Amino acid sequence: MKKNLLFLLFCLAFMALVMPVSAEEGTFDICVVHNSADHPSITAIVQGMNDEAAIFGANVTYFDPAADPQKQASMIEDCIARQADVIVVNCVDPTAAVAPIKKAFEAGIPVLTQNADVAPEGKEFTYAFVGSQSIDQGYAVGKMMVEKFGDKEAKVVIIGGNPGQTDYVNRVAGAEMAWAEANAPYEIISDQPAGWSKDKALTLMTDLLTRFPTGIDMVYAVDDPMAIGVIEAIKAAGYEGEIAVYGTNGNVDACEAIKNGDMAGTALQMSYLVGVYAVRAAYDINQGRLISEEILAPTAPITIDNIDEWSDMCW
Amino acid sequence: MSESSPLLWMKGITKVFPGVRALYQVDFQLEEGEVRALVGENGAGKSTLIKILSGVYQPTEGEIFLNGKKTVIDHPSDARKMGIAPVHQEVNLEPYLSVAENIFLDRQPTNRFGLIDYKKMEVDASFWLDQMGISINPGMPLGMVSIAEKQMVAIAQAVSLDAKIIVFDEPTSSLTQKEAENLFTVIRKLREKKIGIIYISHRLEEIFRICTTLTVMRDGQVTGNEKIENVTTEDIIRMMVGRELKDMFHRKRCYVGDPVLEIKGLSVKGILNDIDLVLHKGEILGLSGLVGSGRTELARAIFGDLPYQKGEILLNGEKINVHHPSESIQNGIALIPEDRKEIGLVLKQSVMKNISVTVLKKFLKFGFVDEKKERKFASEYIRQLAIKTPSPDQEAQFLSGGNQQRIVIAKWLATNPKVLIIDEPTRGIDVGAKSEIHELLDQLACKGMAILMISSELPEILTMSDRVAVMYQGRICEIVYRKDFSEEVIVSFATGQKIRPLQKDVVVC
Amino acid sequence: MLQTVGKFIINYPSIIILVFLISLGAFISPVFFTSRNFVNILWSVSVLGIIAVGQTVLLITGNFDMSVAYIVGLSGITTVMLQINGANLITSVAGGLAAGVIIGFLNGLIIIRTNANAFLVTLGTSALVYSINLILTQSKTWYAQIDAFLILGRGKFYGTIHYSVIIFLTMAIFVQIILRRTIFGRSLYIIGHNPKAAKYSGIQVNRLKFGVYLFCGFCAGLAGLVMTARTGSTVANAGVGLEFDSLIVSVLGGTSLFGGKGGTIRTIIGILILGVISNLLILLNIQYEAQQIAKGVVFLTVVCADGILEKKRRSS
Amino acid sequence: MIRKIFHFILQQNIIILFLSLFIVFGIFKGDLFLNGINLHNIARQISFDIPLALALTTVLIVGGIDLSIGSVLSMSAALTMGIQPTGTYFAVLIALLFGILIGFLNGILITKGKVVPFITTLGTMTLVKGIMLTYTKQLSIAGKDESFTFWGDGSIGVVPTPIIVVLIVALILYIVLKYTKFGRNLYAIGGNPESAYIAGIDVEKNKVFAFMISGFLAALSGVLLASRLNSSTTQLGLDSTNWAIAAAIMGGASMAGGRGKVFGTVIGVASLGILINGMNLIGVFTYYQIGIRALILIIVVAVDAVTATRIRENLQLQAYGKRD
Repeated sequence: MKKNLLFLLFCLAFMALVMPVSAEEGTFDICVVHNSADHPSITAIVQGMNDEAAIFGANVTYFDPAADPQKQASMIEDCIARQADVIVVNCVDPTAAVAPIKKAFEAGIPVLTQNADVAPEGKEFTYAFVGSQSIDQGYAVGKMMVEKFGDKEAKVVIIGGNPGQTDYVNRVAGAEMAWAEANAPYEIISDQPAGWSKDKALTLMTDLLTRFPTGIDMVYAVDDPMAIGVIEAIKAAGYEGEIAVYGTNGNVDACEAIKNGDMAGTALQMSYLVGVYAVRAAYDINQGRLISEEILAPTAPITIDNIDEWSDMCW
Repeated sequence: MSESSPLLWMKGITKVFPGVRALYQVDFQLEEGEVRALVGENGAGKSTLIKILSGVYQPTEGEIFLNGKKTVIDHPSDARKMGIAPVHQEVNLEPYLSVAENIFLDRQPTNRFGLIDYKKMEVDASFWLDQMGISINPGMPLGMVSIAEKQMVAIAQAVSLDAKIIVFDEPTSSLTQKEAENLFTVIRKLREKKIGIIYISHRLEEIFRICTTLTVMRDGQVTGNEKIENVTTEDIIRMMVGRELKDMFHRKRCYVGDPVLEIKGLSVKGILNDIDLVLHKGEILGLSGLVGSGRTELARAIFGDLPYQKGEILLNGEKINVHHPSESIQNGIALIPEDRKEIGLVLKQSVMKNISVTVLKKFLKFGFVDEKKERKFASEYIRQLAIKTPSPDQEAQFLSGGNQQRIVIAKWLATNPKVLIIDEPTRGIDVGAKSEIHELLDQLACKGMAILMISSELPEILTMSDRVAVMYQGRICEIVYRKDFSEEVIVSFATGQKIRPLQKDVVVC
Repeated sequence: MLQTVGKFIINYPSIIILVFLISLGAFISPVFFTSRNFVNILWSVSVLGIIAVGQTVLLITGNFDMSVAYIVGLSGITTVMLQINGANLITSVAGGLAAGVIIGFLNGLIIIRTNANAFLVTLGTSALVYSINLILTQSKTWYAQIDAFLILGRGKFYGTIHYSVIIFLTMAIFVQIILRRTIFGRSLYIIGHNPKAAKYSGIQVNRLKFGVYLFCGFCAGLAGLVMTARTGSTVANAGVGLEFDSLIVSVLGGTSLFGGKGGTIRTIIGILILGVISNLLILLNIQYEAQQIAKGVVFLTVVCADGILEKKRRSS
Repeated sequence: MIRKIFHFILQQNIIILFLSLFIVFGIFKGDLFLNGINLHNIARQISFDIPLALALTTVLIVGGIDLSIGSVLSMSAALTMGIQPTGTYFAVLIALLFGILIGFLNGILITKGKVVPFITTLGTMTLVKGIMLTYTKQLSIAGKDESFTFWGDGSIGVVPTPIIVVLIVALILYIVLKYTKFGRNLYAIGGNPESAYIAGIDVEKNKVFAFMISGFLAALSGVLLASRLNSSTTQLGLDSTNWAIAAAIMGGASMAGGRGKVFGTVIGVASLGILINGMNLIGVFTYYQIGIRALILIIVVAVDAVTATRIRENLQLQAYGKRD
């Protein structure tokens, strides 16, 4: 009996301890529902949003559904319940996000999509998309490849993220688009996912080098950490300099690798800017201004030739 | 037809397991209203026969007739439907279900929607429990009742089946005298209802009290079918073991020396109350009392398995502090627990590893266990205690109860203890092995070991002990000396009918 | 002779599967049966292997640890952050290992003190460690600063085998000897079979159990260092998925989830099965989806075979 | 009677947690927490986790565990959306049958293949995930029938439809487990398989049924989720298994088998749901949320274990005191 009462007290005390984390008063509330908070690009976005929010005096609250579309839907509903002024959604799944976004629309709360857009049928319920199009990033990488290899025949290996994820699918599609425009006869000889993990990319590439002891001309790892993993595998297997490795993001170590010639190129995604633009757009909406339907942060192709111009933008 | 045919006739039953022939051409008959004792040493095939009857095993050869009709029993549920109700030796019940549900498992009364009617079930359960002479709340989870009550619940389950044949497998092994008496009354009532009863027990005195006929088995065969009036204990034992045995082991009286273990004012909250006890060199001190009187807990406290709040333990006059069995082992105290299979042994490990576990330090060579030495050591004990095993590497679970008990004894003798506490030394062990273990205990005492023997079997207590300490509700209420030994005295103290003021223990003789 | 072979098959079905997979690989793919490929296979599983050594020992005592995955992240993060703050090689490595041991300590403490279910407690600490990882890294990638540290993951012993592989194999063999030949090891098996009997035989059950949790935390910490050194950097969820993988390889090797049975040499076999399958499926260019199905099927086959053979083993 | 209820509440740590969560969030964020929209949201959110936790409760009762429910969930969602063009409710039927089929497979492997449930379902988890990825070609599938969203996304009055569906299912499961022989047999099997066998219960058959129920419930969760999102994705059911286990155990089930309560589990899921919702309302940063949830899990598990030991010891004492 006593024990249980103690437990009750303990629970209450524990809860009360957690409380002080509540948000401060500000001019308007932005409710952000991430895709999955444990990726570096999200960190960069958050930084951009926080910096910009300080200027506008906005309260930003972040939710992390850990790549679960159902949780994302719930969290959007939580945002509605919080009566946020603007909801920013980084869609885990473009189709699954339609229904909850529609609800926010119906509740009269404006929604911005960020980084990953909602499916076309959900577009009418959103004010704007803020981000860099992953298809553009893939396109930029594809262009870099074409610049380097021209219309020679070349064999390409794709190192993907999680099977089925939008960024992964779109980036590859973008690259293929660029090849098709240039009539470049490149062939994808392997397309396997490595779960956004550097270590898994390393293992996967090691096995692929065993399978194709010769003949790999290019590797497109759909984000930079995996590209770095691929480079480690190439170095370990002694193929240094023989294979052109491309990534996407513009992480610091990728830029470093481009500078010293280990990596062929990356598409710089200016996540920080995405964060900044999102807060500005939210402010504009809150002020009742009209905004553009697509607010894109620029994607910059980085190679050894222009790395010096961009290196301070790497994140 | 039914006039002449027996209630049950198991005809020419043979059962072969891979590598072993457990039963060979067994004929077994049971009439209505008969209480047939089924006796035999462990491994004689009694359990296999019962398992065939209750549908757990299928016979390799042979037929079963119920009321003269040939029957195949494929599954325990078949047996139940045919009115065969076994009460198993190891109480097999559901800890989280209520007492009532345990009694009516899989045949709960239902209402007109086909849903279980809990109220009716509990009323029905109370009825059967009353018949057994015990009063427990039928809605209580079974895990909350005592072992003896569990046994009674298991019996109530069988009786309530409205069965034609009830099999009791060692029903009294965890019952107190009083509870056993209740059971016997029930059995007599069942007899009057023309129910056939098979009664398996190692306690021959019970058999003479309640059975009408007797079947003896040895090595998978029937060696005798007798009316109970026509046999004596000696006859039964002869049929069981196939050789003459001294009827009961009689202990030689040995020299009893100085106190080895002294316990002063030992108390465990709610369980033990101010225990004083002295154990001497070369003495076997019997510890008697009902189940739950605190006997086992006293042993556990001495062995360091149960923390005590007050009191002290002195070994050879020096105070020792035991907080963990490892410390008592170092001090030369050994405990052979009641529950061989759960606590005494590691069933899935080899005989050798079971014997050597307490003394592995002896075989260390550069920090590693020298298996050669270990094997030699274990083989020596296997020989000394005559443990019947094909090799030291045989897993302990495949040995018979008596041999398992010898392994546990070997394991503790290996530590060279000064004090040996042994809890129910011969529970579930057959007559032959029993007297061998008694002889062993006697020899150990004569070599100067101090032995504290806990037992529920009064004959064992009376034949083996030099003195008997009787416990009642967590206290030692009396020390009985050999000259005063009698069942009546001990029972009257153990049941609390006679309580003397606590007196300090005095040195014997 | 035939009988010995039969007995061997019954006792070690996993070896048969491994031999089968290797012959299949040699038959199908020309590049499979090369020393370089085998070195690569070993290298890729060494991190998992080091974790599995700790996990196997825990399984032998009838416990397990679901927090190993995030400990891998935590130890890497601790080491890298120490390096960033100017610690030298030894201090930073010690810090990483200590982080693993501390979580092991926490697991052991809670489980022994409260007698709570190990699966749930370690599931809880797992999420707790993940949250710590996230707070420490702020979801960013952190890079190792000391080049000598990277040798742990990438360096090769005289250009032949990676150090990480040597660490894994040495640990597995060394732990196997301890398990089989020391009082400590023998006691662990007894605890796994029957903790009550172990206590009554004078074994300090809680102390040993605690020790094994510390060891498992240590192994996971070491694995985290190797993984960080292999990739040169670390993130919050670096080891995710390894908790189930380490259970899978232990079980594939023939270690029982119920305690009392198994060994770390067997775990090497289990690890190799997993490594060979992954390698083979990539060499054969099997689609990722089909890889999942194939892994599931092989795993179920092995465990079913083991379950059915267990009966045979008992009767013989 | 009132004393009895009070005593019962104090016995249940999970209810205490539930109540204290309610009180604290009510006090600190009453305006946001206790308003109709939010309670409606919580009800909807938890309704997809309840079937999963009930699935685990059922298999925990027979002494098993089912790790494959997450994969089954995503596959059944994929089937619901993928076959929808052929017929909306035909697709639902196929999806539910698929869940039952995987449950059957689990049951057969466990009873005939003699593999422990943890390992078997670990294997089928991988297997079903592979099947799901192959079937969906790793893509999301959008729903074609707008009316179908009623089941997961609609409301009846102010109450979300899925919670009504799920509570009806829970009620049926409660009646099955409490008032039918089949249900009691499941408890008997988990508590002591041998005694169940001797009592004439077909242990293997009942175990297979329990796993089929588990598969069905997981599939149901998948169907409702597909209806809610009007699409299926490969990301569904990622780490739901772990928290479903936690909720079931918090609700009174035991890893050792033989115990488990339907409404205990429902309250377990609700507590976790309220916790997450409340932390989101307060604006606890996601990194800390994970840690807080972990701490609560550890504390609940530990306190539960300690009280269980206490209760056992007390019972022993009672048994002594009672003797005459």
